[in-house]
Amino acid sequence: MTNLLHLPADDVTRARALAAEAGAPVVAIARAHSTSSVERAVLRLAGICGADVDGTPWVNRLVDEVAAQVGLESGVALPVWNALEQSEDLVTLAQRAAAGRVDFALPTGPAREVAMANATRAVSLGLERIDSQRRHRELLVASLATPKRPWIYLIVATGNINEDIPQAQAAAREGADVIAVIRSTGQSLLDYVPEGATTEGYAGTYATQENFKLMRAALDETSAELGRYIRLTNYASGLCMPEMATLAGLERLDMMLNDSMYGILFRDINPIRTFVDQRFSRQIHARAGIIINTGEDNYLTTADPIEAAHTVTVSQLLNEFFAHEAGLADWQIGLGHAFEINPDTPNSFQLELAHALLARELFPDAPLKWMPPTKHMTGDIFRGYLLDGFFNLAGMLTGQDILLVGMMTEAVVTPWLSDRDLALQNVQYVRNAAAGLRDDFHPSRTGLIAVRGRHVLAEAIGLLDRIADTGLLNAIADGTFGLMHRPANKGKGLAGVITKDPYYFNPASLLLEGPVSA
Amino acid sequence: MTNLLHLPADDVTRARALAAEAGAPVVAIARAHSTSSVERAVLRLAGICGADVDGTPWVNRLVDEVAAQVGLESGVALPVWNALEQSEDLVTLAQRAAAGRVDFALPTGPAREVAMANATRAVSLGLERIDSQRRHRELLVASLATPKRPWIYLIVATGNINEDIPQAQAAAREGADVIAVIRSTGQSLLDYVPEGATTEGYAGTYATQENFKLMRAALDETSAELGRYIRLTNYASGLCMPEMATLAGLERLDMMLNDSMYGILFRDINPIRTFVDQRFSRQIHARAGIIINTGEDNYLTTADPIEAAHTVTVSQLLNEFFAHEAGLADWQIGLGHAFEINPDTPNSFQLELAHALLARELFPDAPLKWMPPTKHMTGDIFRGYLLDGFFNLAGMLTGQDILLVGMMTEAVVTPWLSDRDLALQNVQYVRNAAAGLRDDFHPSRTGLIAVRGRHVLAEAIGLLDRIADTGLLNAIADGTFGLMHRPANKGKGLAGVITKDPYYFNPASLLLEGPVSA
Amino acid sequence: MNDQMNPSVDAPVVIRPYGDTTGDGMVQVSFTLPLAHDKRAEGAALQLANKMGISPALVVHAKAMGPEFTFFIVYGTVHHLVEVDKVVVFERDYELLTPKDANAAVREQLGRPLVTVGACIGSDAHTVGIDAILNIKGFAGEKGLEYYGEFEVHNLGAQVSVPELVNQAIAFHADAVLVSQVVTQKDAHLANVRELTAAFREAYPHGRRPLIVVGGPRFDPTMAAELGVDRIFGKGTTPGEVASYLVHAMVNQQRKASDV
Amino acid sequence: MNDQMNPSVDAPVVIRPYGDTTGDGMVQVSFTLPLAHDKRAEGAALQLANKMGISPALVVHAKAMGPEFTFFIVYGTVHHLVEVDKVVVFERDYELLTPKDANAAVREQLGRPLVTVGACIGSDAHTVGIDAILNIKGFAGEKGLEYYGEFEVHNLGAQVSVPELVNQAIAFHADAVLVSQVVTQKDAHLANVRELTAAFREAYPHGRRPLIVVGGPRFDPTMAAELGVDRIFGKGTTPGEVASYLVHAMVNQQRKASDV
Ligand code: B12
Ligand code: B12
Ligand SMILES: Cc1ncc(COP(=O)(O)O)c(C=O)c1O
Ligand SMILES: Cc1ncc(COP(=O)(O)O)c(C=O)c1O
Repeated sequence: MTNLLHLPADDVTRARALAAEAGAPVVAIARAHSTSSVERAVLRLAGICGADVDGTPWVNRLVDEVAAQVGLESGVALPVWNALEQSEDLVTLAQRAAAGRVDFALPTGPAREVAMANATRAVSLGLERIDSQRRHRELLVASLATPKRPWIYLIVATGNINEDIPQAQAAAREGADVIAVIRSTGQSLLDYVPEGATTEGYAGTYATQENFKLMRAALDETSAELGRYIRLTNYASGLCMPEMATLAGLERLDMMLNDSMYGILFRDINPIRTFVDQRFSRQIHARAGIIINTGEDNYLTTADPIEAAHTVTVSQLLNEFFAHEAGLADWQIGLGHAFEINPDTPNSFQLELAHALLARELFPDAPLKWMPPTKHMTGDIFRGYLLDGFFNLAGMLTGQDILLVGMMTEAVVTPWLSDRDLALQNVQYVRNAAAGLRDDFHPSRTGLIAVRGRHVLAEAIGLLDRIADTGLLNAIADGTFGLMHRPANKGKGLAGVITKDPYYFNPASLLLEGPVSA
Repeated sequence: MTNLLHLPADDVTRARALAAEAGAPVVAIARAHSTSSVERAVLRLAGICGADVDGTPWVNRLVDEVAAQVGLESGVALPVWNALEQSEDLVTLAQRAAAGRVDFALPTGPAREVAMANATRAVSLGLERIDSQRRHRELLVASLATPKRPWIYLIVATGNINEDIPQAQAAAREGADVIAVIRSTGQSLLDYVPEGATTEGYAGTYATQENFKLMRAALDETSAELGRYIRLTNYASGLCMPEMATLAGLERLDMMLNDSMYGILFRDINPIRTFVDQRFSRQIHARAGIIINTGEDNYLTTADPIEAAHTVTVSQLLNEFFAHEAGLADWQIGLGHAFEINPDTPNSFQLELAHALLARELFPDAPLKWMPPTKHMTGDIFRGYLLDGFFNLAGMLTGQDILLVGMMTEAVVTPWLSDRDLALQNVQYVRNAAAGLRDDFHPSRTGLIAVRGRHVLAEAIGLLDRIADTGLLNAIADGTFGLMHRPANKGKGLAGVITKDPYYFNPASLLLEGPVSA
Repeated sequence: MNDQMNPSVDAPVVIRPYGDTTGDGMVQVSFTLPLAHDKRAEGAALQLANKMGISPALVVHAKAMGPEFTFFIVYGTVHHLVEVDKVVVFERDYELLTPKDANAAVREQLGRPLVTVGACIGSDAHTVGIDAILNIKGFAGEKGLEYYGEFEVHNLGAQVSVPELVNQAIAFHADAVLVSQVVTQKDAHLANVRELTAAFREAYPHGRRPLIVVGGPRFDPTMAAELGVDRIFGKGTTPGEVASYLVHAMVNQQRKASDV
Repeated sequence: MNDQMNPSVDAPVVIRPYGDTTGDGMVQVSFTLPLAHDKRAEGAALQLANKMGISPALVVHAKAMGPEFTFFIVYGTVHHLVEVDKVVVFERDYELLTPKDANAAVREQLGRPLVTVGACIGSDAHTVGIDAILNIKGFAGEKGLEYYGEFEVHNLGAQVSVPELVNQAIAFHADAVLVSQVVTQKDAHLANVRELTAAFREAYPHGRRPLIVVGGPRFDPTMAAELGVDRIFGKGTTPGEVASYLVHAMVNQQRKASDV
């Protein structure tokens, strides 16, 4: 491990300790609660799927009915497996329930034991499928060439899965290592996961199990063609985070956007709901061998990237703490950060280098995700192309792992085919031309870059200190992150938060909390 | 002075000594010869101007007539001032001579003394005007803001001086520190300097005294408006190098392209002619306080920039030697080099840095001129814009002094107004964003950059050794530079080479060889 | 009242694009064609350029993007003339006021605060634009409407549904509703604005609805009537412009019932 | 003989530019207008875009360049259809030969070396292109004509005047004269080629002049007849193509006096 910024080792230790101190109470809260989406995820692991004629998934109909009849404080599994008739499947039960033909009850005694056993068996099947997908990925990765770092991360966003697929394949052929299918605007606030292959979306394509499956199959084909495993990523964040994570595991997605606070800050989702959901979803990701991507870049689109640089660091440290707690290994924690300083700022490139290096040196084993300029991109596509080149260079000079490729048309349109092609050529030029330049880059201890790096760490420690003192939930309520005020008793999805009762039973959680293969 | 490449001090000394050894015999040859253009320059210093109805300058008519009647071996001054009638001016004499109404003779005895005295007085007036232009420049420079390095060097090339002027002024307003008026193709092979303001040129505007004057006046206006002295540059190289230098001095140009070998290699001008002309023209430039720009960049448009890197270094060392010999101070020697490595070459950017640093460290006090990519520019203007950005960055990282601004349309058109504007924004972004990055750039002693830098210097020494051995003229004949074979007894303008006889008299040379104010 | 943007009388009326010489008509174009890269595709690119009025046109760059697409960069001379006198400019038809004058006008003539309700509607979560107009922090050195003492500002934030916005407008007795739309793919912004105006038409008695002002970087200000809103603000709008417009529309100009 | 570049029969015949969806017709355009940057100038930019067939058009970037010029970047949907079946492609009408086959053809059918004289004429000093074709080093991995044993190559280099070129062609008994023109500002290349053909017409008896082949990156190969030359080669030409053409023209095809 290098120490190009000459970070004091004590500071690094102290920053991590403070993050743990700030995060621990939130973990306790997360353990004490469940959510409607966690419960739906349990049923999805057990294989429920499909939707009614209005497009409402059967899993929603079923959980809503259980909630209405007996509440969810003990979890959905007991009443559901208690109600299941001989060899009936979950969809049939949901249909009966939706028609008002099921009376749910919380079983006790031997009936409870039977329901628990059956539920556990059913959920295990889902986890086994996730395990086998993980093994399948490991096999593919082992048999195909390993792309060098940074991985090239490209987005597709046509709204139509049938247009997305050829565009994704084209991007892979031209060098993309990771394909992200951007999600239709607003999906994060849907309290259900849409069903089926979809061809209509706004500035993105709906995340559905079927779309996941279709895209993964297409990229498997392309991976074979190219002899290089192309990773697929999508978004877990939102009201359905646990279910998204589950579907991603089942359909062998490789990375998922999953931040501990994104939903709170940027989608006004209730904080408790978010912390519960993120914990469960991360346990699934840990199991599935999925790399998570956190969303610190988002702060910098509303807050000032210089003034708020330390809030990125604080969030990274918290994300790391929560990720470890949920069972994720370092190699799965794709912490985010971004190149968003106003390019007219004197020394802006050096400041970007300082921030990027700070992340690199604090988290040497995390696959850092480096996000391109967006806020200061304008309609001047030439300037944008240049800025993206410097972003790429900063990524190389500071050893970033996942490079989200910037588009010259950022301020104009969702990327065109040609934008992506040009963007890839930009990355390839920089990667090739400055391949080893990192070795000649040694910020002097007292120079702008190193001084700035140490300063941001010190500010982060100051802030963490305050958070550990006042409590993370209060800090979030106070507008500490991204300038958003989000009190713990407000926000979307609050109604779906469940305080577990002593009889709470969740076979998935029990299986997931067990020892995880890393 | 830094030594980022860890160049062995002995190597540097040895390289310079070898350049002197190789150059000395050529200086001896240059001293022993004159040329028709040197003789014309003498008359121009004495104030001759204008042209006949066919556009042939009176100075050419006069010198040709003298040559036809008495030869030029003793110089043009003696027969001319001998033939001048009482208070007759040179133009009238030329007109009479052209009409066949003057008999020239080489004066002897007292007549010779009188002619010499008159000639010297007349030529002194020209040198005084050059001196006063120099003082005027110094005053302006002192009273206006000094642009920071690198100076931004932009070209205009419409072919029409009336379009050039507003474009040059616009460029200055947007940040240019130096304006170069590109010369019409082929002018270097004209054995006369066209007259008057011109509005027709191909891919450039004719260099004429009147165009010089008009542009300098326009830029003086703009300098005052901007509070920043805008430098003007043009081309000396070609068959009229001594005259161009003279006109530049008279009209207060600030920089001139003036390479010791460019005409030989790239315009197939006779080597002796070139060496004689460049020496005289450099003496004028030394006197005029003009910065010369050498043309090493040209080698790399035909030869391979990696294989031939050391030929650039060799040429720089020779140019430096000849420049010093002609009286130029270090601050006047704008040695050239260029960013021309194929961008698809692995580590191309690092190799560029190595080459650029080598020039910087070998010539710490020379105002290095850093030329942008041209050969590998394509119709892909986006890629071109990016490449120019990396060129700009290399310029900043290695402390270049004069930055010729690259144009994204290099492979397409002579620059548009908007190309220049975009190009300037590119420079400004890089200059501002990476302002101090140079301080954090420390190639490691054993890394690619430093090793490459030392290697090129060693190769240059090897080549200089060979040249010192076989003689520079033979090396040029052998295709050592830019892959061109140029024997000393061939090439354009050979007819204008004059072997001085013992009676040779050139008042300008006598005045110029004296002590020069630096 | 017209502002100072009218062309000076002596400006030439017919102009052409300028590359490096007056009248040369030079333009640069890029596009992708769904064709494999070969000579035919280059010919197709030239054909398109010609149809666009570019001739001679030069394909200076052609790059295959996979087997089915080719990207082109074309340079050339366009033959169309730009008739400057026929340019339709959406002129600002109100005076720019300082915050002080705007406040004074509201105080004196309205006699109560001017109530504004702002939001991003539909699935749009891009709040930076509306915040720039409303929040005290403002934009481009101008303070936002919150800074104006006589303006009452309710910023509802992102992803507000149209029915909710209508309810809040009624609850706050809004004089003006300010809506931002940034996502424009598949013309989402236009669809959302149409939904908005329909809902307000239904919810309010004829002629009594608040002013409806929409904004966002991809709007065309000349489309206000077509979309049924009172005013559209495009990219680079400053808070002062919006405040001045509101004063103009609410205070100086009696709104005619027939307008709404 | 047509080469393999004809469109496959099942390819769609009418296509549109492709941004991110089939048929969206999206293009990018940039240009400068000689107008100060204000709303009227933006309107003028839109007017031009509309005249080019782009609608809706969006000015996404406008930048003042001094007080008299504004640079624009415009995005939008172009409504023209590209009719792929109407594309005129200049088809190669001869076979590509290996150096071996080209030599064999010359040897067997001409019975003596094929003499070529090459130059950059006028003030043009860009020799890299003609060198790429003639010098042994070649271009794009192919050796130049000097490598062909049965070709006699005289490369006169740069800035050769037309009269001098004619003299040398006569002196060397040239079968083919190869001329490069790279500088094209103010159509210098076209003027120079016209001067060239006129001089050869004068200097040679009717029907006896050598083949005249010109090349350079900005030539349009379909203009050969118009310029009075036998063949034009554009950017990216390889030596093999030129050699094959010369063999075709000199050896396989009996040149008809009426052609020249
Ligand atoms: C910041 C940003 C985000 C942030 C938003 C943070 C926030 N709280 O607002 C985050 C990261 C969350 C985000 C997310 C997404 N974004 Co976004 N984002 C941007 C970005 C980088 C800058 C926008 C911005 O803040 N501009 C600065 C403000 C000040 O300018 P403005 O909005 O134009 O506002 C001015 C005027 O228009 C006017 N105005 C605006 N509104 C109003 C209203 C009124 C009443 C008035 C009077 C005036 C007015 O006044 C303002 C001041 O002058 C742009 C790209 C770019 N560089 O433009 C993309 C961009 C807008 N985003 C885009 C997309 C697609 C998304 C996503 C939908 C992607 C996805 N599928 O996940 C998501 C989802 C968001 C959602 N549900 O809406 C696209 C939109 C494409 C299109 N034209 O349809 C863009 C253009 C990027 C791209 N090329 O793909 N984004
Ligand atoms: C290298 C170069 C130079 C070198 C030339 C060295 C040399 N010995 O050739 C130097 C530095 C000397 C130079 C100088 C100038 N240059 Co210059 N130069 C270039 C540059 C960078 C590359 C050209 C090149 O070598 N291409 C590579 C060769 C292999 O490609 P090619 O020429 O297209 O040739 C291929 C085909 O076209 C074809 N072909 C070409 N000729 C022929 C002939 C035949 C018979 C056949 C069959 C085929 C054929 O086959 C070749 C292989 O595929 C271009 C910019 C660019 N990136 O394109 C500017 C460029 C060509 N130069 C330009 C200009 C204006 C000049 C100057 C006139 C500037 C000035 N006023 O001082 C000077 C003067 C030169 C002169 N008197 O002609 C302009 C031309 C603008 C225009 N379209 O009119 C360009 C485009 C740069 C610019 N944007 O301003 N230049
Ligand atoms: C962590 C994370 N999740 C989700 C999203 C997008 O989610 P939404 O669908 O809410 O726009 C983002 C935005 O980039 C993100 O950073
Ligand atoms: C030193 C020098 N002189 C002159 C020129 C241009 O001269 P010409 O007019 O011969 O093209 C160049 C070309 O860049 C040059 O480098």
